[in-house]
Amino acid sequence: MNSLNYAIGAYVVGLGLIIGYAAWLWLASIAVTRRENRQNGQERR
Amino acid sequence: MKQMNSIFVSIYWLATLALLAIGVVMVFAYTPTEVTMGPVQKIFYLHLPIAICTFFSCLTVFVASVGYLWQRKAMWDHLAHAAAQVAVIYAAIVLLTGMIWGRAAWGAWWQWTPRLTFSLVLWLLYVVYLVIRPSIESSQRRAMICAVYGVVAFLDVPLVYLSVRLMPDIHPSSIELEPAMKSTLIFWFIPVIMVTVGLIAASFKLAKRQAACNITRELPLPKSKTARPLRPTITSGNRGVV
Amino acid sequence: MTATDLITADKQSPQADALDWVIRARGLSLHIDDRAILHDLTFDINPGSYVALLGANGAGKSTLLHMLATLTVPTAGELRLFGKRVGRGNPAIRANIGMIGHQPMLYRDLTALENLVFFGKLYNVKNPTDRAEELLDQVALSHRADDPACTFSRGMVQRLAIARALMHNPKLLLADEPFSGLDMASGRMLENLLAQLHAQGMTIVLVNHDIEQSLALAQRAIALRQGRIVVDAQTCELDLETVIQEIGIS
Amino acid sequence: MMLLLRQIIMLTGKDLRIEARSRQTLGLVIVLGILIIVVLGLGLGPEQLTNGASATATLWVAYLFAGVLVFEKTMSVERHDGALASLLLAPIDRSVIYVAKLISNLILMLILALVITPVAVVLFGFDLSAAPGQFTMIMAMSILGFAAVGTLFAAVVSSTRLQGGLLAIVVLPLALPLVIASTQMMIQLFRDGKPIGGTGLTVLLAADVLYLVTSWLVFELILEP
Repeated sequence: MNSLNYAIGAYVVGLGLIIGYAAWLWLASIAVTRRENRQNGQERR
Repeated sequence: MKQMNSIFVSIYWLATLALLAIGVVMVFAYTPTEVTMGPVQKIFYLHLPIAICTFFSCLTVFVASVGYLWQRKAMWDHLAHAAAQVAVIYAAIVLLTGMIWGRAAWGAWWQWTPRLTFSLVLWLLYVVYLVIRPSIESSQRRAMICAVYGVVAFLDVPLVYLSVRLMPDIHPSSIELEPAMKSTLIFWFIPVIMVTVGLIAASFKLAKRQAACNITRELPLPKSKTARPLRPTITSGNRGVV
Repeated sequence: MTATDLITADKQSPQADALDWVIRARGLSLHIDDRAILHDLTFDINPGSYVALLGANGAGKSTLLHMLATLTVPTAGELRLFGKRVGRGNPAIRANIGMIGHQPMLYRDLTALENLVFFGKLYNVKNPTDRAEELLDQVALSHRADDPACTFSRGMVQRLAIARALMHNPKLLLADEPFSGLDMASGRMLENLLAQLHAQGMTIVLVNHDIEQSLALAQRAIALRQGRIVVDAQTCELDLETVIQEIGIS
Repeated sequence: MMLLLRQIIMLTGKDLRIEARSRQTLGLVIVLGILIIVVLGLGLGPEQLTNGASATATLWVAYLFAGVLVFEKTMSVERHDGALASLLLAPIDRSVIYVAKLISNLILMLILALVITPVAVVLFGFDLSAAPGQFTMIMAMSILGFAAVGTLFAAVVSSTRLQGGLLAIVVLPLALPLVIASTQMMIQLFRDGKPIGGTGLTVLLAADVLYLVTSWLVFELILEP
């Protein structure tokens, strides 16, 4: 039966990488938004 | 407009997640277990679509690199960078799932079989693309080098595929798919393609915004008429040297 | 410094005299990564004039000079040299341009003579060795003809660079910060050499950060600030103060 | 056509004269090649070495790393005093510069191969006697493809002040198909004794043609002073 665990493991690895990358992108976009607000804020002051 | 856009994006990702979930349920509940290989064959429904989409992202890197070489616009470089990131992630998935399959089916994590070697070399090719980027400071130079690399690396892929087939293929395994399996496989293509396009688009937008932030926009120089610039001290040595 | 004629008079092809300009720039601009380096530059440089490009660091003067040397392609606008439009791949135009810079732009492992003969052959100059010997004599380097360029002092290398730039009898000489790193004596000598070339009808475009020296040497000054022309006048009408102020050296 | 040939000969002559005069590249590269072979040979141990396949692998590693050094050195000669700018100013075609530089690199790689291959054969008893002709042909075709890509990227990378390992990182993965194809063919040739199949040769040929054509086209675009 352990080959079923391997199959499950493969899906966990595959989808995990995709979701991990998406999360990383999301975090990076938050950081960029903060930089943008600061830069825009700077010029307006 | 911004508001509309973000709604669309969240709907898009929710739909993709839903489809992925359905796909997983189909694989483990609906599709019959393959008779000769056993449950490990279920990896195939994820492995094949991701492999196809890896090729699609490598193609995007190639097209974007050619675009940059032709038009020298930073936008192409951002697209190439985004697609390369997705290509590396997907190649890693193909490689890892392939190794897991090999482990389950033939007991060893790694064998120099054509398929495994191909995904390893493909992954290496595009990891190098990402690795060399930070070590080049000027953004224009970096875009240029990456564009040339992006072109040659993609043209390398068929060569790798051909040369890898020279290797002895110990386990030629081509399994017959029952109709239920076929439908699951086809179903799986939809979410995987949506994820690919979504990730490339998101990464592309992010790269563009990051580049926009990086452009050093000092505050505009004071108009020379109004603000008196510092008088340079004109000594005999440096005659009015700036 | 023998005042012999560095460029033989008969080489001036009649076609150049017919036109009243050597360089005609219309709306030249250059964008790198969506940042404008040069903005819509329009100017004419007529034969035999001595023009100085001034500006603070990063104002784009060196970039403009590289563009005049057809080494950089402008993203917009049109550049015409010697009556011909500059496009991709234009050997005919480049054959009339000589360039010197803060780097000698020659091979340090080759000897002075080998360098000159090599570049002469590239421009398919007839009997390059004689031409090289003649030029080495004029820049007072003939006693060092067979020594590798790496054994030369900074001033001697600069003189060799001028000889290399003149091997193919160019009509236009572009100089990119040639005085940087030169001591007083070699600087003075280079000034005289350039003045002599100008006297013999050579069109010179000099990029120099030493404003007073440029005003003293050149006939006409074009000052750039953040990629725009802010001053374009004869040097006699300009004084150091206004130029420094215009360039906006903060 | 004759003019192009003359210009290529002139430029290659200049490269070789500089190399002969300064003698920095060749000595360095040969010693590096020998060092790599000695280290790998010792590591592999005597019993491994007799068959030609591991000979190819060892030689390949030596050629790859020594080759990268050759490409880096011959291009840095151009960059050193800004000589490349005067080359670009000269009324010659940019592809002429590429072909001339490629030929100089190939000549240096040939000298390198002529020195370190016999060293490897003597030191470790590689018996290439089974098929020396095919061995040289395969290695020649692989080195040609490798040099084509190496020369292109040496020009691209050399324009950044930072060279270091960048060229090796960029060129080695691209040369992988050549390495895989040639080592597999050597295994067939030496261990299994079978004559080399068609696919192997097509891969090498396709790689050479592809690399030469792409480098030719792209070189025009990327060369900046």
